[in-house]
Amino acid sequence: MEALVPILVLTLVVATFGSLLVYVSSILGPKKHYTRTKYMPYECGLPGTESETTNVSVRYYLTAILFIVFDIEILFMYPWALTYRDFIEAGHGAYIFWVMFVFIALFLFGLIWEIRSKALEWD
Amino acid sequence: MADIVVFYIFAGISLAAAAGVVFHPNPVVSVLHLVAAMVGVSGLFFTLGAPFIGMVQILVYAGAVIILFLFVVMIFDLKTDGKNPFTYGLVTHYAKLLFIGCLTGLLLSKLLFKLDGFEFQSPDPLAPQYEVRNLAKVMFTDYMFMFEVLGLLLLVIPIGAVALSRVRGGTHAE
Amino acid sequence: MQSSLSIEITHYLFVSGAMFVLGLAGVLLRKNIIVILMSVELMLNAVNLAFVTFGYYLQDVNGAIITLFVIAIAAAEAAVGLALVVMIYKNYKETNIRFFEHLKG
Amino acid sequence: MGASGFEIVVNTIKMLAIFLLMVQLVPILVWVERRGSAYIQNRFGPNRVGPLGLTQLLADAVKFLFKEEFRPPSSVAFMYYAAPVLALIPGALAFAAIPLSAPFTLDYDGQTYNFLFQSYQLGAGIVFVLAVSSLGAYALLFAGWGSGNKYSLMGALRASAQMISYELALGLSLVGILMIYGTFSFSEMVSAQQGPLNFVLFGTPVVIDFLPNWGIFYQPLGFILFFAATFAETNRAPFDLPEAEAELVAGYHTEYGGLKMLMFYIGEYGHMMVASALLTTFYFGGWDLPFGSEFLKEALPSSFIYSLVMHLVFMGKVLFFLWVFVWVRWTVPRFRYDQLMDLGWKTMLPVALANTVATAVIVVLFNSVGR
Amino acid sequence: MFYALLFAPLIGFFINGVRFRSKNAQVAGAIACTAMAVSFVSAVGFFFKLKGLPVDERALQFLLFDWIKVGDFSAPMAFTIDPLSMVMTLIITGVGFLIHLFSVGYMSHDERPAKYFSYLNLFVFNMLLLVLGSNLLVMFVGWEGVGLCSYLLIGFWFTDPAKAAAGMKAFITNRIGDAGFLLGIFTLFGLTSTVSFAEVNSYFLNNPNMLSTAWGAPVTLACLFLFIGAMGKSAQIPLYVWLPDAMAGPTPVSALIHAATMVTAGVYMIIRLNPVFLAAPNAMMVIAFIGALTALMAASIGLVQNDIKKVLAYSTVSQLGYMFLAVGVGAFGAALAHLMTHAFFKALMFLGSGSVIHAMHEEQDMRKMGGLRKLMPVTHFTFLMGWLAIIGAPGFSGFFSKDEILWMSFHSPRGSIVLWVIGAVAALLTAFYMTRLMAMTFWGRSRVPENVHPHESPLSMTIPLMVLAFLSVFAGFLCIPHGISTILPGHPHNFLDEWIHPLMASFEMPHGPNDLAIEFTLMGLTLLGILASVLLARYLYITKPEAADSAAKKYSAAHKLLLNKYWVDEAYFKGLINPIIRISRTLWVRVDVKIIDKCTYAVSDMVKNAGGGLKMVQSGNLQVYGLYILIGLVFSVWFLL
Repeated sequence: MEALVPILVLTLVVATFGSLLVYVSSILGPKKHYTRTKYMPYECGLPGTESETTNVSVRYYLTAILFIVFDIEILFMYPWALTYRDFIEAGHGAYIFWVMFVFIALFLFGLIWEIRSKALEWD
Repeated sequence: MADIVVFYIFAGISLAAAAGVVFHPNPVVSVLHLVAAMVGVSGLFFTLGAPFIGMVQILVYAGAVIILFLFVVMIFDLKTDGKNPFTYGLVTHYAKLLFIGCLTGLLLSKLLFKLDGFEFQSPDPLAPQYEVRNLAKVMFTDYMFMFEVLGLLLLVIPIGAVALSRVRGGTHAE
Repeated sequence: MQSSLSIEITHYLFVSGAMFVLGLAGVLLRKNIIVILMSVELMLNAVNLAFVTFGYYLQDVNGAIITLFVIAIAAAEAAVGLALVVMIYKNYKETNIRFFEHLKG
Repeated sequence: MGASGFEIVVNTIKMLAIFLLMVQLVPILVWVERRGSAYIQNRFGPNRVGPLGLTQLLADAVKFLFKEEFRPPSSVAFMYYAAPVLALIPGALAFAAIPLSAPFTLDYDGQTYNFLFQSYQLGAGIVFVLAVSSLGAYALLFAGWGSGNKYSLMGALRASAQMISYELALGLSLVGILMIYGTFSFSEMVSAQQGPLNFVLFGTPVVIDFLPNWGIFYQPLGFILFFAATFAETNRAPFDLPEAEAELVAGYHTEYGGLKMLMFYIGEYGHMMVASALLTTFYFGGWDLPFGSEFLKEALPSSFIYSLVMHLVFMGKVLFFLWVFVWVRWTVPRFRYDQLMDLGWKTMLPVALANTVATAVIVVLFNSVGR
Repeated sequence: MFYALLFAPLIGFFINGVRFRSKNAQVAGAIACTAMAVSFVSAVGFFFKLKGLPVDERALQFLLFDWIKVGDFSAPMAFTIDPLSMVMTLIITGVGFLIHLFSVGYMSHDERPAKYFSYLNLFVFNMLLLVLGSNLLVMFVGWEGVGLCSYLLIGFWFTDPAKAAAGMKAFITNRIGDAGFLLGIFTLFGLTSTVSFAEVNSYFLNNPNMLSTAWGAPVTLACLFLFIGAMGKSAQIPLYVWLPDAMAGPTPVSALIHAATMVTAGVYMIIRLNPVFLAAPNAMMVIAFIGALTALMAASIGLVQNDIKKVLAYSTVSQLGYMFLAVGVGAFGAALAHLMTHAFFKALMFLGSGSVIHAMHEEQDMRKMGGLRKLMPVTHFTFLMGWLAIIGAPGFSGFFSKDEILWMSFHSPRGSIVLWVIGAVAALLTAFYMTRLMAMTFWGRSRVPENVHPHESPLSMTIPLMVLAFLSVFAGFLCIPHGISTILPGHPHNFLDEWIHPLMASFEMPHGPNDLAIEFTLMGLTLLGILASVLLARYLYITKPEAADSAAKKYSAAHKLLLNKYWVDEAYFKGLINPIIRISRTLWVRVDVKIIDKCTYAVSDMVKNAGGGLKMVQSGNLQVYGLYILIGLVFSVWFLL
């Protein structure tokens, strides 16, 4: 809560600074006459042939899905790593180790499955 | 004073952005509004003494889930949903509106004016109950089973997603 | 309510409730399945907000933990939901929710 | 942060100073990069404007200011203009959360105020930095989508897929260091790294006098993973696939020119600075000067000056890593995209997992490493 | 360790049944045998652990999880290892292990060995559930489980309709018994409001006034119902008919399930609940008489059977009758002793017959055997030990246990001279038909067909035989009756009796001055009779084989009666099954189709029409479904907040 105000202010400052740069450059830059040719996509002097929509590999969104899952798993490891030594000092070292070991084993199993199923192959 | 301003800023951001998500006809813009809504809610978490939750919110939602949404709408090149982005049924349309109105009214009347049943302590802003350390200790003891089940769920999810997407070719391939 | 110049639990609950209703409206009214999924995320966020709020005002750490789990599960749900949407879009070029009626047995 | 006017003023100055420090480092870095690459490749590099070509970038900046404003007709105006602004924010926010030096005290009006050498301190600083830098992908996606250009979109998708892939290895390599120090706070981490290397080995305290108590000695593998992942996170060579000009023209900033292009560069260098600062803080003792901190604290007249000196130490370490970034760029050839993804998912992620488990085992066996 | 004991067979079942469906009997057998070995070793470990404890504390409790919990009633998935269940566990895992080992050789040419071994493992698991369960419901789970496995294994070669039908018969007959068993559990629960063995038993021990001689008393009813269950599982009159047919399964199965373990479940159950049964003298009398009659009747049928396994099957029924005779007169220790010795020698004989059948290329008819002594020396020798044990040759295990039962049936206050006479006659018949079996199979001249060349079985089959032969000979020294020990040097204790003593309700045997003299007189009489019948059988089947035929012709009516097993099966079909089928058919055609179906059709038409209207609601439109949820939400909020 305490740090929220400076974060907000800093964000505001940076955003203002950035917008100012963009605005200044658009004011100072020369305005040339826009012709149709200038707006055309340049493809070795020939008119474009491909369709507007791009065929993008499904891998990208698959990567994003896998990222979400693993990201969450890593995030749940953070509190564990934070309190790991507290648990050890309280005498529950083995407990907390095995709790996370099961979790990591599941993580690793998933990862190996994905590698084995060729979900991470880029061709 | 500062906390009031901060609260209104974030509440305003999240509600306005939520409205944007729901009512803007272009899904890409909806996604962008969703980011703003998530950041707003995250800020509210900060004001509620749960900065860790707020950061997780940003990291998971803004940093991962919405990136995925954005990937999908960008890869599919989804433009606006036509003139009317809403579904329309003869009766159900009005029924939906009616009951949404009912729910709003109920929430307003019951939540804002009759919230008596609880004993709310005035919270100490420095109270450490949301410190990550305490949170972790409870999570790895009381919620241990739930935690492992979550691990199992997170194992199943990518397997399902990968199995679903095991198709050759790209998004616009014939 | 005491003075309007201090932030009370009801303020947060109002935000949460309003967000929930907005998300609900999105789920019920929008045509595009992706936007519907986003609205579901909004509703979940509203619920999270309520959890954290109550946890804060009741001095209870369980609210935060449930929120963490909800975030994780919501993210997983979005991942699978979008995977389904992507597959349907790839095969039918369609994101209209009404199209999904044709998938019934 | 206190509420008194003095504190507000000092904090505001501090915040602006740190932001400007970051922005002002960019020209120097560009100069270092250009001159450095020339040095490595046995060329001269820019050497006409000013001594050693130092003012070259000022001239460039002026040139950028007066470039023609051009927006492709198929672009989306808001996203096209918002992208460069967004590129600045994550770096600035993250950099401001890292302690750049020892805390200092100032006397004003008969009262002593404590200040931290950072814009704001968060209990969970590490998570905050990770969260904020994960927002960096939006600038790329905005630029890629907003440009209305196929290559831009491809570059943006590649860049963000690469970023999120390596974010996993990055985040996971940190788990080990978190376990060692048991804190999310940068300041606590730095203060844990003071003094000579000491740890408890099977109940016996061991002190090694000639080595500093730095994280790299506890987490060598974690350091390597983190270091490699930062290259991919910052889209630097050898992982600069998103802007591989042979394939994608110039990636997501194909359609950008002038100051907007410069802002992307500021963002990228900002990212590099955050990465270097993190490396320094996690693995190289932050602003700790080995074997000299204590002495300097005694010798220097005020804590503010001590803080400034320590800041120089910190910046020295940061600059070293920035130089390594440049060095690597001109040494290692670029990866292919599938190699890049394979390295991230199939090598670094499992190794980071193994590192985590190994650290857990060691910590639980030795009961107390470091701290 | 307890988990190893209980779950090793289950894991073996999963590995064999689910994961590796190996076609190789060695592999599948190795897995199953390993599981059994683990189980047996842990059982032995528990035995020594139990032995090390003071006598009063010999009961180890293991709670797996709360299974059923309704109000005050609770039936946890809990297990008890006490001396009684320990004995059973040792028998099950030990004999089970030997039989698994034997099966590796026996099933080596089968097509589905993995399936076979997985069933066998599953059976052992269920049997362990049955004996280790600490309440009636867990026991019932095991009870049903072993029934299932028995069905699966009898019909293992299901492509043969007769074998499949035999499995069905066993299953249905057992179902009748199970119904009785369930009724018994309910009655007992009604009496004591608990299903835990410990609590039920202590309830009866602490309420001596529960003793009731009335026929309609709840406790008598409960005991009779439970005994119906035991009848089904342990093949007593009138539900014994399934056991001879069950010989359709592979021979090791007959040895394990239908001789050593499962069929003794009924006896075990009665011993386990002995305070309850002691409270119902009438029920015990019924049990004793039915047991004795079964022993006699089955032995008489066994006299004329020509199928080697059928003879053994009727012998098993007969020996089970002995056990029930023993429990019926209150001699629980003797029953357990006979259960144990019988498990050894009958398993031995079944395995030996399996060895013979294997050597004879699946030939079971004794008329085509003979003179196998020379060709299969190990099998013959071990079988000989089993023979000596079962006929009660002095010094062999069967002698001690059988003699104790006969003596108790005479001496116990709940026994009578009638029971002794029936038992003794059955013993004579036993000696006769077993000698006949030996004579027709091993001795005399060979009647083996030309194209069959019997050979000794491989080591994996003979080793279990040897171990079991050793046990058949010497196991009796664990349970030497009190009377015999008085004349033996050193007066050895009856170890088994002392071992299970803490679990037995006190049941005073009268002591008379002439007890010893009477006991030895009766024993002498029996022994003389046995000797006579052995000699008679030897005369009829070796010395003068044609004399047997002429005797059969002379008493052709009796011979036919016995050969056709008293026409019990036919009587069941005429008197019970066919009428039931006829009534069912009438009910189907007249009542079901004309009345009930019409009513249900009317109802279903109504539902169909209503559904046709309501189908509009389920449009498949997700958002309308969401609307329904919203409506529910609105009302919940309305009522709750």
